[in-house]
Amino acid sequence: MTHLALMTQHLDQIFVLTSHWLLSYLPIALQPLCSAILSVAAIIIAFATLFALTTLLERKGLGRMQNRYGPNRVGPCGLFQPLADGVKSLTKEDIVPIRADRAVHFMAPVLLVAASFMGYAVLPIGRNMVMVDMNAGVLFFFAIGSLMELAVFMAGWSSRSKYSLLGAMRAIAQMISYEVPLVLASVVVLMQAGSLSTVAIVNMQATYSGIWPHWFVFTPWGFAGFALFMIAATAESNRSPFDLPEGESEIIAGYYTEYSGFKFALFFLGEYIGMFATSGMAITLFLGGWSAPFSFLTWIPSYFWFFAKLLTIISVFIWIRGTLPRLRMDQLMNLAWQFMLPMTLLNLLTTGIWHFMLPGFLRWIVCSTMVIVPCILLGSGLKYKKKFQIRTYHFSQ
Amino acid sequence: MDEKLKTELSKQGIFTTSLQELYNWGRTSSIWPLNFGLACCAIEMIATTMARYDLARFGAEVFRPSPRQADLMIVAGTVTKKMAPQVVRLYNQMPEPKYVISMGACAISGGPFKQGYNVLKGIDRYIPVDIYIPGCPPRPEALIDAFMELQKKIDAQQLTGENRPRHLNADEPSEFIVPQFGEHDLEPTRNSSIWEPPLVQIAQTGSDESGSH
Amino acid sequence: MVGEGILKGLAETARNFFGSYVSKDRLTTVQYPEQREPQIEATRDFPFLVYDGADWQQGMRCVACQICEKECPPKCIFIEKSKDKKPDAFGKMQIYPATFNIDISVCMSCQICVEVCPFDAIKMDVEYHQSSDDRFGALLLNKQRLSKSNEYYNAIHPTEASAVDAQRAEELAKLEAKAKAAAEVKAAAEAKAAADANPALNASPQQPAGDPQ
Amino acid sequence: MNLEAIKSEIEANVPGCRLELIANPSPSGQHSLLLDAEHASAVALYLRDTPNLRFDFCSNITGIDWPGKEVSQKIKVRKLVDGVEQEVEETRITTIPGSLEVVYHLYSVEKKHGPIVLRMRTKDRDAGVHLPSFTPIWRSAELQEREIFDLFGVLFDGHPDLRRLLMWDEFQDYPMRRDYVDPDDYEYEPTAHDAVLQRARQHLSQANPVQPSEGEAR
Amino acid sequence: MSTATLAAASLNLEPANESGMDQLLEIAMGPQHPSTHGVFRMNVVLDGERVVRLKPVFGYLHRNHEKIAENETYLGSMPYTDRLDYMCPLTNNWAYALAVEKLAGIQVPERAEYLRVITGELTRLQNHTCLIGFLMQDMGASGTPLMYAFRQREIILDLFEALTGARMMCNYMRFGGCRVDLPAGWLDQAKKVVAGFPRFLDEYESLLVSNEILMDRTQDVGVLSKELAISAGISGPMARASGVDYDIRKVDHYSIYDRFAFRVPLGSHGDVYDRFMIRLLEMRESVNILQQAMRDIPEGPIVDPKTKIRGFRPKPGEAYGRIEGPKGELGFYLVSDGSPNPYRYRVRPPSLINLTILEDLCLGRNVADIVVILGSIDIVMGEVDR
Repeated sequence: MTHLALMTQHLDQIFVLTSHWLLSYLPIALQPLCSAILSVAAIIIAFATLFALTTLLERKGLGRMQNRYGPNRVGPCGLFQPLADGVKSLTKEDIVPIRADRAVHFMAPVLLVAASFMGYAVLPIGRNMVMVDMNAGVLFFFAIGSLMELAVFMAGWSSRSKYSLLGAMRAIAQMISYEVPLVLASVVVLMQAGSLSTVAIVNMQATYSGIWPHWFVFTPWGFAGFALFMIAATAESNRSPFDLPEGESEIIAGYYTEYSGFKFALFFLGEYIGMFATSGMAITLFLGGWSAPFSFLTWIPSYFWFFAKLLTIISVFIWIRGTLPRLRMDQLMNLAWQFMLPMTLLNLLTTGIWHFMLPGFLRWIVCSTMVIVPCILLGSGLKYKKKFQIRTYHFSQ
Repeated sequence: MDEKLKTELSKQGIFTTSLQELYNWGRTSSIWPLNFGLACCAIEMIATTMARYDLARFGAEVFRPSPRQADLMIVAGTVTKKMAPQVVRLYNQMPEPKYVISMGACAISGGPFKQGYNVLKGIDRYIPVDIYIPGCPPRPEALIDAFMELQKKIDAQQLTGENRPRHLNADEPSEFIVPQFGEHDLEPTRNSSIWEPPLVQIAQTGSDESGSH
Repeated sequence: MVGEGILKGLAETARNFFGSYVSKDRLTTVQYPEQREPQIEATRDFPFLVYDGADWQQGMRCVACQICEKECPPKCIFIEKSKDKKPDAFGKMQIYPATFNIDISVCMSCQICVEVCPFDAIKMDVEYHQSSDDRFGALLLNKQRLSKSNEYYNAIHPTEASAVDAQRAEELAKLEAKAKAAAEVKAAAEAKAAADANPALNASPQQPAGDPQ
Repeated sequence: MNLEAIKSEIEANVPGCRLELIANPSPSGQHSLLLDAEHASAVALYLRDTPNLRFDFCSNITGIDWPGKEVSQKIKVRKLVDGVEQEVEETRITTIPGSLEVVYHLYSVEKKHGPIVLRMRTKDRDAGVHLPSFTPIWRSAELQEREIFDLFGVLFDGHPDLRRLLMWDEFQDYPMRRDYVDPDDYEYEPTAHDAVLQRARQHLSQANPVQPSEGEAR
Repeated sequence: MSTATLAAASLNLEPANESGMDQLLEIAMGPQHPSTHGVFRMNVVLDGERVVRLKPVFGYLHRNHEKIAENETYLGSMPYTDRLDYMCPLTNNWAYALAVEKLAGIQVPERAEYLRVITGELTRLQNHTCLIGFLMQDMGASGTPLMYAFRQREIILDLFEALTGARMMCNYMRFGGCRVDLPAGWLDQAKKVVAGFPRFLDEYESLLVSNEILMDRTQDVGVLSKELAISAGISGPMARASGVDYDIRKVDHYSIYDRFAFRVPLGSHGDVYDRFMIRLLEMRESVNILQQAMRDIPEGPIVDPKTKIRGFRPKPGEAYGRIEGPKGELGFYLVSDGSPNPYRYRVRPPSLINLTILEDLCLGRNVADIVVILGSIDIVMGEVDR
């Protein structure tokens, strides 16, 4: 048994051990630097591959939802499709509009990708697998995340195209508006965990009562927080139904209308990487990070659980994208300020009450009511205010 | 590396590829069309991307609305004279390498509407066309067929030498004249550097038997 | 409740997603080059010329009456009459088309040529693999490329073709009976005129080379 | 709906208007009323607003070009020929002036009847191509009148935005007129015949004034 | 890269006013735009994202149908009518045939009338499903509703192909009847398709109708009043969504529509949601009509034997014939001078006339609303520009 336990532990820590083993050959002075480079390389490779797989998964998944196959000709089952897209994008001509601000036009995609990758520095991908265990990790994450807005606006502004500018304006408005509920929704976790360190947050959730884990999502405030966080994250990563900045049917391709070739691919990459990062943060904050969903499943390596959860969230994103139409700008704003913000604030209160009430059934009832009732009231209030309804129709004689 | 050695190696489990092959493979496997429909053929073009025919299998369902991100322009439908400048302009805005499929009778020659005063008698008067699909409208299968034809064509391209494709030849233009609206017609009525019809062979004599009945 | 409709929609797409793995109705893709939809009999694409028998030049039904040329709405048919005559399927001496061109880059597959043809000579094909990169060479179909055998016609449009064949056979039988009667009358007349010892001309119609049935 | 009755009703109620009933010989039996341009708007308003008519739906507006033509008539005239009165056939050529005609098809959504067909004619086809616009009366006339202006060159007085609808603004001609000459853009016609052949040949003679040598057959 | 100059020219980069005093932004949507349903252009002046002026520009698909038809025989124009409103060729055929029949006084045999009703209503089903799909596409629904619509459309197109030989350009109707009779087994197949259609509609509705985002996007957007609708000549489902009780099938009693029991749904708000719902409801009524027609179809000739195919010359005169097309009142106005080709041939395009009020509907709304309103009007450029 101990042998088995050791093996699973080794399997769990295989990347950490490999890294240590590799580093042990280096002089001590170089070790921190090389360790950083190694981790950066590992993260870039892992998530770039995930990006490639996700685009394929998205195209195939959407295809299945739409009663067709999706890409299946390039390589076995279309597996090399993203690779071909990459090769093609790399070899495409790169056009910079003549009146564009060349420097900014070039900087924008680079900044977007760089910013979206930087968030991974504080994401614990597995047990002991975090690049920097910052004690203000969550704060760092959101600070870096807001760099993406800058990149998007740079792209839209520098292109000197009206559609780009419209897209950039939409993006700025949307991303800043949703930053607020995004952060507020995560504050509940910080309140409960009492730490800004992502590692500490995950460690706190990676314990079990019986077979059940202590994930924050399994509390009323945690569930509400998770739902609110995910809605805000969808908007933050410009995914359908909040994909207004690149709303294809309205403003062509939004802020990257004028981008071609590899720069366009970088935008694509940046968007997806950003989406993974926010989803990863959601996992860290609410879904117990790398911890297994049941205590008897802990023998499966921790990074597996992280990626499994990530893929599940991505699938939901794809599912939603395949189903829902897009919101309008003012509706998006209304949702942010009239629904999301009050709900997140209320959730803060709920968390506080949860914290100070004794554990037990009563606490559950009180907190659930505090979350569900305002949600319904607010929702139907909004519905009532807008007067939208399912109508009945009459017929002429 | 010659073909023989290559097949020999692949039998041994070693796959080799040249830069040219990789380049061509990337281009053929990822052709993103411009989201651009003109008329009736556009509906069949949409039908081709839909569930029954599913152009996505070839990795080509990514219809980009912006010409900057597109590789292939499917001229699907009648190009009117009022539209022709815009079509040429869109083509000019696309980054190289770019391809054009002229879908349907109207785009090839004006088709049934060729007698009209506002109808351009073939888009190849202004931009170079890679594949022509006759039909009015061509069936979705015909479009897939043409698409595969285009893939074959790309695959056969050499990166160097006399026969290298247009976009690798610095002497060849990648932009073409955008016609201007004139008082009676477009100006110029064609781009003579790319469109040179075979000499019109109209029977000068004895034409009455064909000309009057 | 807010979100109810959204959830309903999500359930619908999920049903289709999972349905695509089990039900044929929810995965309607026909993977074109390998799989084909069943050929629908009435399908039409471009016109072709029917010939009887084995030799396309001998058996061509077209008699260059130029009705289709005149009625073709986009004027994509071009016919030149021959100077000499050849016997048709019924044995009548007829002129034939010296040139018969159809420009399928213009043709709109409207089938009006088929409807107006009194000789059942022009029919609609089902072949749509016509895409090509040669605008001037490949899309102008000449007489030889247009000619397809009656067997081919029977294979693609069985119901219609057998009706046409039956009608033609009937006509032929009528003609034969008529010719026979005429021959009998003639023979009688000949016998009567035998005394005149004039060399009678053989006026009985020549039998066609490739006759249906 | 009897058109005669409507005509007399309008004449009674719109003072000064001159209406003419144009019979339609075809089996459709859709006869029409020819309005004079001065009173057309008043008549239209009457048709729209009178409670028993209520033609509130202007469905279709068409322009028709009637170029001026010379009609030769053979008339038998009694005349003195060489001192003897004889019946002589004489060809008399009368010139019918051309005009542009606009035809309106009106229906009533409220009463569910119709159509009533109105027509108006311009004085000629050059300078006097003015007609009153019905856009203030029926909004549906807006785009259709623009189209007729574009393709026929009828100027509608009182139209809020009379620009070309289909052709580009720089375009000079009125292509739906019968005497419009198509631009010469037939360089390649593999299957030319009839009118197309004429045009192709014309183009060829313009493009290469030198007759091409006897080329091989197509 | 000098392509960029061209890009700049096409996108019209200059702000509306260089002085910067007013903040209006002028953008040209189209002629190449993902959601203009073809080559339609709107010159939009925006204040932020609010529309302050919108001028549609037409003519990018003006292919001179009317001029060509005036040089074509009467029959020769029939295949061109397919290409007018290329989403519903059979109703175009029908309207044209009806106009010529009025002009020449031709009677249509009963079976042919049934065939016309069946094919016409199938066309309506096909058009409305696709329209809703396109509308959702404009709303940004990643193609899923459109895919479902086209899945169903393909099934109907299979029927068209089996009957007429072509998927889209059917060229099926003839003056005084139809071209070919039903092939063996067609009716059973069609019955099956029609019987399965309500199930598809149920699915479609559960995907869309109660979706909050859709309701939010469409309700009270692009409201068209009843009075304006009548005055502007709006017809078809769009007018009925505004509460105009006018269905030519009921009003003109053309063909054999009197024999079928069907209802005409009417909207009360006149907004985009009503237009969308009216079409859904109309499809259910069409299914009703189809079921009745396929039950009752008699045997008999399919074309009036007196009508010639070649050398058809109606007597001088004129006629205006109209039908209730899927998009609205589709009319053909023909003037004959006794020659084999019409002297004047005019199409009354519902798509074009329904666009008259586009600016009125869009003023003060968002950019995102423009595409939704345009989508709900249901235009096909082939018909708008002809």
